Amino acid sequence: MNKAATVTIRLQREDFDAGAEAAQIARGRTDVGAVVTFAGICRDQEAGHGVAALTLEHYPGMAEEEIARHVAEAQARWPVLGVTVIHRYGRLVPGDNIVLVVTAAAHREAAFAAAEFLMDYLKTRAPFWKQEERPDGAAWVDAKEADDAAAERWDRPSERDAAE
Amino acid sequence: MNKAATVTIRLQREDFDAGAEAAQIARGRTDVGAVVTFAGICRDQEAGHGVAALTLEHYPGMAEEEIARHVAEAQARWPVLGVTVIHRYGRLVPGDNIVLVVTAAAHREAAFAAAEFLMDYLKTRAPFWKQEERPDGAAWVDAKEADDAAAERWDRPSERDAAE
Amino acid sequence: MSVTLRYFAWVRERIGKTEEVVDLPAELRTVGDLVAWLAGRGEEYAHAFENPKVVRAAIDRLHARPDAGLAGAREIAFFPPMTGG
Amino acid sequence: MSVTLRYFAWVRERIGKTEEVVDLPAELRTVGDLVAWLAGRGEEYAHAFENPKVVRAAIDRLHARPDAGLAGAREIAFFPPMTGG
Repeated sequence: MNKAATVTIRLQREDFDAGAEAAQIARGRTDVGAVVTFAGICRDQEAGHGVAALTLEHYPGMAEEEIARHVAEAQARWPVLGVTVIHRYGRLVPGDNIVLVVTAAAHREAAFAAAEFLMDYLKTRAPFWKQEERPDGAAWVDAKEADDAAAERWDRPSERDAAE
Repeated sequence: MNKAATVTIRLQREDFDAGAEAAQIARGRTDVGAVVTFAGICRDQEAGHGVAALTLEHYPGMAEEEIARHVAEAQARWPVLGVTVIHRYGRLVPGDNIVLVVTAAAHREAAFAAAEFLMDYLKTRAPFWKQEERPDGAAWVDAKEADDAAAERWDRPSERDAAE
Repeated sequence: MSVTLRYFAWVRERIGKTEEVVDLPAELRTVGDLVAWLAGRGEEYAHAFENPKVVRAAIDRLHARPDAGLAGAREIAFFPPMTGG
Repeated sequence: MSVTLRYFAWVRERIGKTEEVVDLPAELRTVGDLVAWLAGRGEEYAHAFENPKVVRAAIDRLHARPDAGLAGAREIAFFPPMTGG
């Protein structure tokens, strides 16, 4: 049975069940041949220092809208049959889930490409900021040049027009 | 807690639980920051014809060894902390799981690359053959040139030496 | 023109506010103009915008470059480079 | 030299056997030599190997090209291009 593409976007303080979300995206349909799931998890070490916890701040309203714009962009670029993005905020400790991207498509190429595209953009364009609890105190995480470069390989989405 | 990389390879007739396998790979460790899960699912349409069922034949012994060689190659290329590959054989109907690849790493680049690499090689180098039940009878699936091209982007693994 | 300004992460910490409503002088035409004006409002603002190239902006929840126009804006946000995902 | 030959998918169907043990003539040196010899063993083999470029081989569970040597081989498999995953 073929159905329209399903899109789910959630920002939440609570944990998510990556497996259940991935199972949900293909349930009851037989046109999905590939499901790619990316789960981002809080680590206890980053760039050589310990991390006791992360606090994720976000811009409510803009975060949902920005993710929705990138999901729409992914749908325009690849024939995806379903996309789920869940991003947590608040305080997380090592081992906790941070972010989930699930993409479903007929074939693996589209599912992999859309998932990587969405993760690259979530890292660099979605309005979230991580503060780490380090041994020497709390510190905001610096943006990584590697993440900027990863996002740039997909070209830039349009920004608000320059002043006329 | 950091641990050695965990590798799981299974060929089985039974279904698998993709979510449970993905959860297992990061359980009890806090050095994993990224888990990528690929699930390949039987579709009811391929290249314009209906598919009532797939039967997967494999070469027991060689299939496990070939997958193990590719997992070792993925570990040599990227800093993966865990890899799980499960491939089913036997008769499958649309909606059934076919193949699972789970990769875990500190960062997303390695996890995505290793998962795509393994899928490309499973498609073209692992000794499995699909026979489809089509409206006009059973037919062996032809290898896709697109899959060969996808595998070639990773370069070729060494083959048995030519006759001396 | 009255707009809501919102601050996030270390921009918020340095300014010491999550948001405020301000009347913008008519001569401010771009995001860059607004940043320069804010930086002159006191030590905490000067600190937040000490390196204006680092601070990002959004107008009505869309990313905006320094040369983006302010006309019609209702909510303008300032924040560091994003580190989500 | 006695080796086990294994056949899979439509190669198996055309030959009508999953495996067999054969004594290889000493003059066969490569996989390609073996394919040419097998193709002469009867109609079913000729059919299986009618397009030798399509049929793939493995020697002792390792992919082997047509110019791969047979020396020391214990198990040689023939099969179509793989379609797993």
